[in-house]
Amino acid sequence: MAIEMLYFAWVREVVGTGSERIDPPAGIETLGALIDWLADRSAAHANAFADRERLRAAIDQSFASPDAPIAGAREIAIFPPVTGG
Amino acid sequence: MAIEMLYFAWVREVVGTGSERIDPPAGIETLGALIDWLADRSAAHANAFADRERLRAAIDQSFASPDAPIAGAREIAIFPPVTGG
Amino acid sequence: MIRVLVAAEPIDVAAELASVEVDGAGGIASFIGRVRADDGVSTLELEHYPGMTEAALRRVAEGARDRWGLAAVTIVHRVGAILPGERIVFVATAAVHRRAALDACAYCIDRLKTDAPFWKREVTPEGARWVEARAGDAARAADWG
Amino acid sequence: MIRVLVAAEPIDVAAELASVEVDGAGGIASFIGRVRADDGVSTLELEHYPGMTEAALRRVAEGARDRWGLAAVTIVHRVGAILPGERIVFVATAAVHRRAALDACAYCIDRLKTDAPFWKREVTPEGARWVEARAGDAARAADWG
Repeated sequence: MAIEMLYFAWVREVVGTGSERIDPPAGIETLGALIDWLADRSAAHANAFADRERLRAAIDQSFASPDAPIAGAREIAIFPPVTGG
Repeated sequence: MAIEMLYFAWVREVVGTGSERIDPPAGIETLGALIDWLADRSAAHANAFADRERLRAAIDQSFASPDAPIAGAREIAIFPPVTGG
Repeated sequence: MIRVLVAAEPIDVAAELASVEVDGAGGIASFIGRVRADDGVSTLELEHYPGMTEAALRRVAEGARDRWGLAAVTIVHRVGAILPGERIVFVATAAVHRRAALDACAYCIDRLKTDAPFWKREVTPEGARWVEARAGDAARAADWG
Repeated sequence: MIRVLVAAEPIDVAAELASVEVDGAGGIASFIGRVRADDGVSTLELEHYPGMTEAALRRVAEGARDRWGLAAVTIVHRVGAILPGERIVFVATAAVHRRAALDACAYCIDRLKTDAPFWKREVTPEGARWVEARAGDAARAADWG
């Protein structure tokens, strides 16, 4: 199950890329578990995801919480709390 | 003591003039008494001032109630409730 | 910075908005009241009390500036004959933050409806009539204390 | 009538205001958020999430239209590099009566601050920093229920 990951703002800067294609193993079922799995991929990912309180996420362009299931997701974005307006 | 009377909107139309100079006798001490005195001047005045609930007034360009004293007033306006904005 | 204008000419909202976009203004709220084009009114005539009108509008603007610490307030009100689709009144308030600008804008339009001596007369195909004051307007103005 | 625009170009408020001045609109409220010129920020950079942003703004506009029975809603948000004094966001709401327009305008700006995926980065003489979200914004958005 390939997922397009998107990163925005300082999360993008710390991860070092704005997007990447991933294929998590079957045991990864929630957004929170996916972030744990991503944090193990590189020091940059680990740094970006170190403080979960500072992260927000969207699954297929809808805001989602850490316990949200990722089954069927095509696009998942991780970013800081929004600051528009 | 000469006073410049001003009339606006339908009060002006019913009185038949937008302004007139008056010199009320000394016994006329409040706005309410002045309107009573004016109502005796002509049928047009009586018509315009028939329903006091529909009238508002200003003494020297500040809103005033019927019991307001008119001593020293130079300009008194009588008009319907305002409808701007 | 306070600007109050009573004018027979159409209201230029772009110019009026630009005039409140001063340095410290992060948030600008504005309100336009206009003659609706779906109301059967062919002309709206606005009469006012010259001198008292301008003073009343200035008091409303100064009251808003002092209460919300505004960077700028502009109130423009038309008088004379106004056509459907045209603007009757324009209020703009500028503040450091949005909430002050939004609240102050609502305050200004509520207060000027009861505090400023204007009178509306609607001309329709059936004739002309003076607009009656609405009790709700006095209540809204009183809500601001 | 709903209009949502995310654009790198400056916001033309006169044109945007004209677009909500539809027949039934007696009251039009608007809000402009801008980069203050007194803040030491030389450039404000706005990043966003293309696709999700437009959908989020549209949901905010539709929510306001349905709740207040609006005649028109326009939301325009800039992205990219924005200079001091320039406008970041513009909201306009048109309704038959003023209260609906004013309340809906406040709703739109409060909600878009929490619901739309934008991120601000301030460039100052001392360097650049990502703007932190304010807890008050979430509270204000939640107040609307």
